[in-house]
Amino acid sequence: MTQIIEATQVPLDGVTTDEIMTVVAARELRDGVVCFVGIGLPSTAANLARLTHAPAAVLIYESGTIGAKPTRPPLSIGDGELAETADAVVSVPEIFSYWLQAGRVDVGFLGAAQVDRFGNINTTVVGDYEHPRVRLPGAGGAPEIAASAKRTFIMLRQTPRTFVEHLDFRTSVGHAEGGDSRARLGMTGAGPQVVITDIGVMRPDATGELVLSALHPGRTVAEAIAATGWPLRVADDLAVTEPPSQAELLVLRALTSRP
Amino acid sequence: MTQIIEATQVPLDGVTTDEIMTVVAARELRDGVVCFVGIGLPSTAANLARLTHAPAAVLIYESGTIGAKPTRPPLSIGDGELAETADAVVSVPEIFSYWLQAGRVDVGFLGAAQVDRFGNINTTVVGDYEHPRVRLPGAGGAPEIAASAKRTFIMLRQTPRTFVEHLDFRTSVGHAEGGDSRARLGMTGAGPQVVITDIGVMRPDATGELVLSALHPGRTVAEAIAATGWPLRVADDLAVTEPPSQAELLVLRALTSRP
Amino acid sequence: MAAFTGLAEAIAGNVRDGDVVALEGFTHLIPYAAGHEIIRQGRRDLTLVRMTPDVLYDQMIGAGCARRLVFSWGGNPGVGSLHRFREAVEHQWPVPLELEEHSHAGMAARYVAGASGLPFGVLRGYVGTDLPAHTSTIAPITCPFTGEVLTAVPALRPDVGIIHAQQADREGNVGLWGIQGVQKEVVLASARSIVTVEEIVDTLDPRVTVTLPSWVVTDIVHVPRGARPSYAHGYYERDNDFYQSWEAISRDRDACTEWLALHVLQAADFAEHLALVDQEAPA
Amino acid sequence: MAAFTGLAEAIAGNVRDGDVVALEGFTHLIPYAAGHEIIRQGRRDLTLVRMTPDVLYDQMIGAGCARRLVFSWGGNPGVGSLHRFREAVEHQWPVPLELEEHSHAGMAARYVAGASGLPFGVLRGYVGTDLPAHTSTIAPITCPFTGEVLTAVPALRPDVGIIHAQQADREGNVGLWGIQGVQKEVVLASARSIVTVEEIVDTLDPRVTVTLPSWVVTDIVHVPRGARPSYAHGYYERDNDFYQSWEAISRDRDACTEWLALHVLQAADFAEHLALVDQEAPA
Repeated sequence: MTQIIEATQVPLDGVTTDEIMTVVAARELRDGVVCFVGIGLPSTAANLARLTHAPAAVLIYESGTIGAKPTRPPLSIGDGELAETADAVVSVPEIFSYWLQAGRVDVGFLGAAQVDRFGNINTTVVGDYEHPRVRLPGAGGAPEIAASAKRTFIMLRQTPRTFVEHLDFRTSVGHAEGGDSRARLGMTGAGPQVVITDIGVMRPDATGELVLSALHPGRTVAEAIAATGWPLRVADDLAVTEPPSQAELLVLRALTSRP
Repeated sequence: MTQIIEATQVPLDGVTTDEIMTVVAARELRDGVVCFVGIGLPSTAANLARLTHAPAAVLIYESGTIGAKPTRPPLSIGDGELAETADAVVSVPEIFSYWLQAGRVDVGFLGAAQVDRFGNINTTVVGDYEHPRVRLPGAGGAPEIAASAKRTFIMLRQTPRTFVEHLDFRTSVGHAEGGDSRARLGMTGAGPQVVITDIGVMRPDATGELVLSALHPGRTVAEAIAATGWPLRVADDLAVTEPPSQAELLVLRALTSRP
Repeated sequence: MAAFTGLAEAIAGNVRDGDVVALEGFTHLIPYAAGHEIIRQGRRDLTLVRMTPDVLYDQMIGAGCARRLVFSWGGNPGVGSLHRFREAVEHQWPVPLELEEHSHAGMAARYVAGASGLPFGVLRGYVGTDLPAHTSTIAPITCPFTGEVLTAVPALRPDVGIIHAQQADREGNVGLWGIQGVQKEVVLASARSIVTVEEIVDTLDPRVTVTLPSWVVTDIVHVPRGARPSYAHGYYERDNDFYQSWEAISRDRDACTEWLALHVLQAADFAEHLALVDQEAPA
Repeated sequence: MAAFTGLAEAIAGNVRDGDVVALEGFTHLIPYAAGHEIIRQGRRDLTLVRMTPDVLYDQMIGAGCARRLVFSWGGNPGVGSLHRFREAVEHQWPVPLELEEHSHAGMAARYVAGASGLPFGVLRGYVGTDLPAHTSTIAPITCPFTGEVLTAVPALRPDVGIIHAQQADREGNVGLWGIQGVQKEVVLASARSIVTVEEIVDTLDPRVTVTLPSWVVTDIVHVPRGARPSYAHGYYERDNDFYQSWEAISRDRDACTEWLALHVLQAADFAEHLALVDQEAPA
């Protein structure tokens, strides 16, 4: 289903932060992209892209469904509709070996509890590993998505507790310690290309450090800096995110409101 | 299909050497055995067993068919009927990893161009490897069947050119150099338990050396010794093979005569 | 050949205190009935293995069955935390829970190695992360041809592998379809196995994509809806409402204990459990 | 996305002199039409890769396409020797043929490693045999957990992987069923791929057990009976008579050359080849 998206301005009143993050993420996906999708906002964003400007996007879920075309965002990674609408259903070992590890995934989406300035990610613990303050779900597919997808996108809300100077645990590697440190780890993928937050968008500079490159409408540089645990650098050509168009919001809301 | 086999004596006139080898091999298979079957006489023997005393025998072909129940001996390892009658069809990598290598096969059948006194096998070349007199088909599945099947059975015609003092090439390991040399190679299976020829049957002694343990009706120890390239030892309790029963021959001939 | 038996007998016969037990299911075909029976039989000191411990393992951990967890992602998918898992790790309640933590790709490679009779599997993984510092079952391995350094993980070989599947035929061949997860691998990697099935049929459905021959399965048990609140493709859908309701039930230690007492321990079997949850479900 | 094209274009566009080319098929779905087109286009110095080189590779070797063979079993299944293969090895005719010789388990592990983006695969194999002394692509590898020594083999990564399959849909998704062999692995391990299919359909058959999404295939070509004398499960059976007749055709160097000239080189395409062999077949 291809739709022409008109860049109609809609008032941002009533647009949720989830919605703007999802729309911005969807726009980053080109048509035909092969996307390894996590559950939640990434799955919604990838499906929004598929239903608007990227009808040929291929969605791969770690449950083994290749080319899934769900009509509503699945609650879990393994919902039955994913298998029913997929071009192929393979085993979980195969999805990680023949598909992700082999470098067939263009974009891997990652969420995070903490991210550092080089886009390294923690989804394991807050506090000490042996005596954690908060035990998080753990690695899941993230370390190998981070290593083997050609590019990764990160989505999370921006606060000083999530954008930290030092991770409590490095679950997945972004640009490592910057420079050529990621390449020296032997990773086949290029690492994080964009971090999408509720405040704006960050992209790595040549050293791999995340730099604020766009603000969502109504947000300020001061907010972004205050919500970042390291001295955040701001791009010279800082942009303002194009607000969600009416078409984007219509499709997104139709997608998320399905029973 | 279970059949009661009566040990009816039939005249050996008209019984071919292929038939006696096949019948003797079939008798070695117990009901319920999981058998990794090569094409030719082993496949015929396994199917004869399945159609007589071993209805629950599970036949695995290296083409990936598990529990195949062909109505006629397939010409090739990958005939369509194998897939049609199988309990499961899996990929070739899976048949070798999840099934053979994991130790799930009770009996592996091996053919050979040359066999030595310890049941080591050559199916690669006659003569020098770089300048062979006869280039044979090569290893196929044999080295890993020989290593990982719990037991192996070998079937081949006995001549001084096939039962040799020294193999021109060791393609698959039997009892290696005898004694505990096979175990020291780390092999999980127990190696050759029986060698069935057109003259008789050999079984390994405690050191792994093949000893003539039975003669087919009408064959002599002198013939067996003359057809063996090493000084063949003969069991004290040398037996004579029970001739094929009428029931065995009937089923075998029905099996091999199917169009 | 697989034996057809009852669930209580299958669990009693295969699962012992201290065993390494893997109840697998990647969202789909999770063997809830078997897990509840393990709780009901009061098994203790289990090492629970699973890629995606979710609500079933939260229940088993909350019930005190587990001493150790081997896993790659522990959460209530799309809902949030596993509170019983967190309380066991953060506050050692009801008993301390040791963790052996991997990634999905690593766990999958471990099951494949186990099913393949290999001592280890190889992957591009873990490099540059903090996981190897905390998990002893991760080691570097060098390609003998290219010199490249990759990662090795040891085979998983549970004492017991437990899955749910849609069907078994009368010979005990098991068939499943839809999302396959590591259902085949866990059965083939384990010393013993239990498969609960929705239905016993004369002939497996043509939709079956994974067949486990009878002779690789230890026990088969007919347990209709045995995966609920997970789902069985072609039979019933995932009970997403229950997964969401678990958030509230499991937040409070006592509320969860009470829920387990009423819905699992005091239910004679899984059918009685289902009757109870059906009765409580929103209309 | 896969491109739909003609066979001559697909071969000309993907297969160059000196390439590493794997035409796979484990008895089933052997891409004869594609192999004949390679002969017809006069490709030279190819490294041919295949687990089970049979009559098709005998034809290609006899036609002088190959400089090197990477394989595990070379024979005419159930019939006997491959005489062109033997003559190339024993008498360097029409050109010398280098061999890189493995076992089936090793070749399968090599394809799996190639499809998985790993530099090597691991197996229990080759130990105690003479293969490692003659094949440089076999090396010991030690389990970092148990100290056990196993065998490593390098990944296969052909320049071109070629298979036949039953169907492609109009988007170019390829579906096959029956004996799967390493059909999926060879396509995923290769830099480029060609799939010839029996039929182009609106919707893949429900019997399909292996699907290759359009975006992992380079070129798709509609070639009915493109696997003959091999077979396509559900379409036509193996022509066992032809396999048996190849024994006589191939024994003699000149007879074989003449057969190739008449049946392959002088046939405009595979349809013309089929018309010729149909006409010659015993009634």
